[in-house]
Amino acid sequence: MSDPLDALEKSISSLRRAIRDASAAGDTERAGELRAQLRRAERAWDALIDADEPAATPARLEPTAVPAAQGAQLPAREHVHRALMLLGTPAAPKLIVGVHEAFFPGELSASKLSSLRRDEERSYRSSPGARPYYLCMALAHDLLTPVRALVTISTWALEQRIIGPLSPRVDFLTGAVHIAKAVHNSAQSTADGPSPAALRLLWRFAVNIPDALPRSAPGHEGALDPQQVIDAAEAELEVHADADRAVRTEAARRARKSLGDDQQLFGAPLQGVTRLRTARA
Amino acid sequence: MKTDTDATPAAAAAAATDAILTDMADGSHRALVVDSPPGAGKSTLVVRAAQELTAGGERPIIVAQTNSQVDDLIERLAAAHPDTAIGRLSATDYVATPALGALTNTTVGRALGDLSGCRIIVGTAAKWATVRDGTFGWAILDESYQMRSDMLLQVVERFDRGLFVGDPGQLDPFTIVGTERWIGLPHDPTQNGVTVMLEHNRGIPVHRLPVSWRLPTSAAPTISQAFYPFTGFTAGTSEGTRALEFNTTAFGNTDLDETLAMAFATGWALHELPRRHVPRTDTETIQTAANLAGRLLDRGALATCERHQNGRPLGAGDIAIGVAHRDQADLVRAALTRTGNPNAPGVAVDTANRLQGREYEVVIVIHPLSGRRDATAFHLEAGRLCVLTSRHRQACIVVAREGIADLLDSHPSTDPVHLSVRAKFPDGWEANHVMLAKLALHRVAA
Amino acid sequence: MKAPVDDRLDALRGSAKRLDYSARSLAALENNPRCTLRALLDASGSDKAAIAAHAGHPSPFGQSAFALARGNVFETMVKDNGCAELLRLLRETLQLTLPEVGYEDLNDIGGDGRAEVRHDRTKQVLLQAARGNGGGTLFDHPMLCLPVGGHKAFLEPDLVAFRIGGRFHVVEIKSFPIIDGQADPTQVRAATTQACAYIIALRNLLARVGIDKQAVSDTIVLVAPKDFTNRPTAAFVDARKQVAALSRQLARIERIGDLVDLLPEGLTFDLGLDKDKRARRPAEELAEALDQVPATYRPDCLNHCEMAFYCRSRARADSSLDVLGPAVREQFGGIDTTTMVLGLAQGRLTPTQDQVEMAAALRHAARLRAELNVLGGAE
Amino acid sequence: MSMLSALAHVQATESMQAVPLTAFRHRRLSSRPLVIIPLVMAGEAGAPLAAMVGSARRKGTLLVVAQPRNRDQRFAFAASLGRTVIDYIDSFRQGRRGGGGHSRYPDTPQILVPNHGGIKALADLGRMCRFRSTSGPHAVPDVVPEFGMWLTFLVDRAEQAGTSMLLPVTGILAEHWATGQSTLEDQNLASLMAWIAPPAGLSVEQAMADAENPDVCPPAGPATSPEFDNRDLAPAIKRFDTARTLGDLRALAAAESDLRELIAGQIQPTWRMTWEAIALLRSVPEAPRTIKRFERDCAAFTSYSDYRDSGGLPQRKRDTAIGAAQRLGWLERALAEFESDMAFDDPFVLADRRSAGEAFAGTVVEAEPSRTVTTASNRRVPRPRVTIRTQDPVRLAADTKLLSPSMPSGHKAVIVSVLPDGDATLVTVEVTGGMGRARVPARGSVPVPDQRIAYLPDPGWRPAPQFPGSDRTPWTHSATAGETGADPAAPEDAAAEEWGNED
Repeated sequence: MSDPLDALEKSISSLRRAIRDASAAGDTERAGELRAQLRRAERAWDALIDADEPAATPARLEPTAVPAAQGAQLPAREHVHRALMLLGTPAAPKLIVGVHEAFFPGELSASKLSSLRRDEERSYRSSPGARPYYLCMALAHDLLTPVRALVTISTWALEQRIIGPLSPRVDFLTGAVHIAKAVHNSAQSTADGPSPAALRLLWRFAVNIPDALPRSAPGHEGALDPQQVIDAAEAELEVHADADRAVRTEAARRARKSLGDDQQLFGAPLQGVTRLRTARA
Repeated sequence: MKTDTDATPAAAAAAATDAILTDMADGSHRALVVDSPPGAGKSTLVVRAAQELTAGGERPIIVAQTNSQVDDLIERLAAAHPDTAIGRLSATDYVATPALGALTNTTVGRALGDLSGCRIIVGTAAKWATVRDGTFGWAILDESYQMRSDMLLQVVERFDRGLFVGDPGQLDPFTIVGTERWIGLPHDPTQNGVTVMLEHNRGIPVHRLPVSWRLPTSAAPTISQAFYPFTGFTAGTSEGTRALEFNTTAFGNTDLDETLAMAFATGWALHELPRRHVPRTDTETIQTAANLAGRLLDRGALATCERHQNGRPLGAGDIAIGVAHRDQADLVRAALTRTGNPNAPGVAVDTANRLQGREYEVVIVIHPLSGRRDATAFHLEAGRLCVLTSRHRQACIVVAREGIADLLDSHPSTDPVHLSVRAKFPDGWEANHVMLAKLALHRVAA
Repeated sequence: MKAPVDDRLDALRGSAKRLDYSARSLAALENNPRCTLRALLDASGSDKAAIAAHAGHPSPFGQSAFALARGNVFETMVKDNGCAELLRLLRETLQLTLPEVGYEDLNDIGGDGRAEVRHDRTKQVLLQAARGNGGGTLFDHPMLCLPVGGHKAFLEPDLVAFRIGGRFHVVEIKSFPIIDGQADPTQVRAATTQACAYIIALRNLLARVGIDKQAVSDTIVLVAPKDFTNRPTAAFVDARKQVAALSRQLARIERIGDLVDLLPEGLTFDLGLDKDKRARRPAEELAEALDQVPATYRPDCLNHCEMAFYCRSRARADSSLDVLGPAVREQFGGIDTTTMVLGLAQGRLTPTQDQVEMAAALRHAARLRAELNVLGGAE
Repeated sequence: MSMLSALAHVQATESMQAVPLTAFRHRRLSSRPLVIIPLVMAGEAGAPLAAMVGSARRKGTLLVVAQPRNRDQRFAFAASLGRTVIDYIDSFRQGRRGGGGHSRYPDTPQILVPNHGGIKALADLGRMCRFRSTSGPHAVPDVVPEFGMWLTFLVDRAEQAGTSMLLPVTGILAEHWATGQSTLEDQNLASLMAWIAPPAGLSVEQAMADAENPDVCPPAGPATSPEFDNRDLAPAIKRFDTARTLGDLRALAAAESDLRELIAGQIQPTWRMTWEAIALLRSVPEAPRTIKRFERDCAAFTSYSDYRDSGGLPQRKRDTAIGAAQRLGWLERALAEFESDMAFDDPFVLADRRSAGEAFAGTVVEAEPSRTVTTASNRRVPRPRVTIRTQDPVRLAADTKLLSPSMPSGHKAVIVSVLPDGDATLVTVEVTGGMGRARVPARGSVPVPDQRIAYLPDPGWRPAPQFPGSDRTPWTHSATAGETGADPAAPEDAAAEEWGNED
């Protein structure tokens, strides 16, 4: 019964049968209810048939007009770049969007980001170095293959773009420090202070860092102290930093030796685990 | 607890008692818990502890769960301390048993005021719950694992410190109300009082009586393994101390005789009826259990033990038949009258709930899972089987229809799983398997 | 001479692709373990849903897209930003120390998502951790493998956490809420049983290199939304009983041969799929084949088993008391059908010796009900 | 279950129609119940999707949450449902009777939901609403916490046996009728109705099949069918979200009305069927003692109503030690009394108990009407003895206290002996109460030979358990470390609320 058309056809026939029974019994209320269901099922069936035709008409419900931009009309890659520069660490699209919404004007959606990444690689390969920076990949410390879903900037040092076992946590804490600083700055520099979205973002970081929240205050964004978040994050960073740096440095050295320029940006090709085993041995 | 590994049972038990009394005298603990496996001398301990407290100038109260438990305790106390005035706090409709009525140092009172001269006051938890004032230094709570937490809450204001004594392997208290509202709370009112008290008080010493004086050597290891997997115990008597002999030779050589012979020789027997799904009131099963008792009385038996080294003839009062449901008990009683043995109606018949804390020479059990199609949580409950198979001093005979192994196989334990609640052990499923494996070695096909 | 068990199981399945056991289907073993039909269909890797549908009783086990989406979104959220939320929870529940943050992503290995590849890598990193030479603490979607009935079943826990100096803990991330410390017991049970499959598989993996099963805790960590928020919270679930129960059920699968031996020669549940994956075998013929295998229907099956609607219709056709459920069934001891119950109750059938007693009770009950209906107690 | 009820299910199977299990309806049906059909979104923690609510079949109001994941929309929904329910409840807070501390409202609200899942959905909604703050950053309308507290009160009360302020219709139906299907299937309103009153022109078989076909009978909730979710609901919600993001008001209105229509199609059949079930239940006579339990409902309603008026705090998340023990006591008592009431009122239920040996009925074969005894206080009182011959398998022991539905109220007796007599049983009882104050029993107060009489055990009066005061939890039930006893009135950690729309 995996075929939705089959399922619909079955629904339609059982509804027809039920309508016939209800009408025969003179139960108009019930028959009316069932007729509405039938109409809906038939519409769904029509839609499916249309969709199956090779020259499908464009779905009517797609937005017809692009919404008017409410902020700066920068290209998306600029938005991403700005957000990443603020964070200072490789980041997943969701976090990039979060940072963007917290600190910058303009629209940026996560779905746009994934197409962006493909474009960047294509653009680099067609004319390397034509742009001042490229959005590129983070690399796994052992295989030097691209890491799922993390975006970085080509101008960063390779060490910054390598992901070892401790790096996700280190990057999270580093990001927290940078966000806290940005919140602190906007508190100092702007009249309205940090945006609610910025406070919320910082709060989401702070709740997951030991001692980053004021001890007594109930969990509330307003009660946040950016300096406390910075201190707490740095205290934990202290614990991981050396070990993480060692792994990253070693991997970066290896990458520089064995990978071409493009591979250093977009990752080594996959060669299965055999290679991995030797790399880990 | 420090006990020498090679100490005699008596020495181990004495050491355990000493440790308990020392902790009690020390006074630094608000409560003490004594876990007592079947027949480990719980009542003896209660009597002893009451004596120690009285000697130390205390006026302890004793909280038991049923009227018969109260009567038993008073008889023992009165016998052990003929010079101590003992009070029995009772409901208005309580009628003293003849044995109790004959005691000279015992007063029966409806209110605390009636018992002002008594050094030890004993009553049921339900009666204590009606007492509104007065606080005593110490309470001894007997069978406290059978006391629900909400009952403890009603009596706890009557004492400063408590000695909680009970058997953790027996049936848990229950409620007819099916609600999950309190699951996971440390003060779940449907839990037993000991568990709740321990949840709220850290560092309470939990002692364990290490020796069962009731169970024979044939039974102690199995019961210990099945129902007390983490805290074992040993039999107090040694091999050969207990024995059963027939007064007559088998004149029929029926399967009943075969089963009795197995039980007499090994301490266990599984009398297995043909496989069939039956209602729990199945006449064949019930009559068989009654007939086994009748046959035993017909043939007459001599029981030898540490108390009667030259043997003592078994009477109807030495035998009990244990069942899971009350209607089964009624039917077994009726079946006993049909056995033809005039003494058979004197055999005690009761459900597991009511057999808790009682002791017999020979116990005949109708297996809770016998003839069933499915194994519900009720029928799988470890405590139920534990009570039924740990009442005997000499032998235990289990009557069941074939097929329990398959039943267990197809009904893995299906208890609901809750967050942050420790799984209850022993698991009824597992315990049933251990018992069944043991019984399989003593099987007599009927 | 009979064919080997595996060949016979393959013949039962016929031309369809073998469906391997998953954590879900393994967890389902604890429901109605005695059902022969279910055991055979599972062991042969048959597609129960397709078979039931073709036999005219499609199973209604669709899953709502909302539930799926919610599950995925929640798991992602818990693992976002270097498992920030998860680390907080594990630091609270497992007392993970500050340095224990090492993260191994086992969702794919350098972009390669094949089960075997991921399993190899999983084995490698988990064994390193167990032996104390790896820095890993959080293992994201490790790929475990458990041989079940001679076939590999790949199992993928949401996360395995390793506490240094301690033990492996299976972490299950579920999107049903924990409200005031309580969650729906049915859902908790299902999650627990699945986690048990992971525990067993993990122990199996370690056992092969001689590491004791104690290295894997039988307490699982359940991570779920707290109350009505999106914030995750964690709770322990004591899975000791379920681990024991599932181990026993797995041992049973090894005895499938006994069941296979009882089947008629040439029996198959083949759907006769054509190249468009449409079933061509006549439905009656399939139903006939199914009818030859005993099934143990219980109303509860409707919640679990794809075959349940088929089995219920079979039970109804047989006038079986199973249709009414165990509570009703229990009252009638060894009697199997409604026809027999009524026959005895009305005195139309003569009881066999086994049934005498039941017949008397039934007649008493029938007399009472008749008395009441005469009184006209209810219109 | 007794054999008698089991037999009823077999009879239903054989005759292919539901058969009565009781003579009466043991639940009060209000003349003006409020029906609520709650729907929730799959996979989401208590996310309401819609509700149909109203106190008459023709007056149903449909409330829809277009995007259930949106926090503001959820609480807007809770507020509008809350207003309807609170208005309904308020309409019963009048005409108070009696004086002083004992005055009470003469009637109570009654909310009916289709099934047990409906109660769970209301419980979740109540829990979600009652702690909400009406000020601060995540403020909700005043009615929301008020609604939450009332819902919680009703849900808590529904846990108590025999109460009628919140009931699932399937539950009332299954109490009265036995079907030829299992308890599990009986929880499906359409399946249950298929046995009791199949739609006109349909056989029970066809109605049963339809009941399980979500196309013909959409599920009665609270969850909607996965097919509906995937095929209809998900795209409709998506259209709504798109229109909202784009700020296209026309598209938004269209999407919203489409969603309403869609959900109406799912909820309407259940609404209709629920009212049909209610009409059917009205035709069953109400058991006499229902009124006694209803009066307790009135008292509980009045007292909670006063508590609300005095600005009482919301119910705690979990019971305290003393609260839990108290509640357990109430629940156990209510259940014992309800079971006894039903057996007393209803010959069917009595017969159930009789077949299990827990009650008996028979004919008086011997009477000693003038027997007297001297009490401890030296008074002569009548203690007539009567022997009853019964075919029932009596399993009551001597000294059991008895009540009789066949004697004038106040009649009390106690079993003296139970003796077998061939295939029957002779039960001798001593009449202990209900004979009046005179030396000679009042006329008709002692059973006479050849009279048919039934007896059942008296649940008896039990003193209400007395627990320590709620501020004095004893050491056995409270941690010495000092509990984190959160103030039940404290609004929930507001910042922990991150609802967020999905991308």
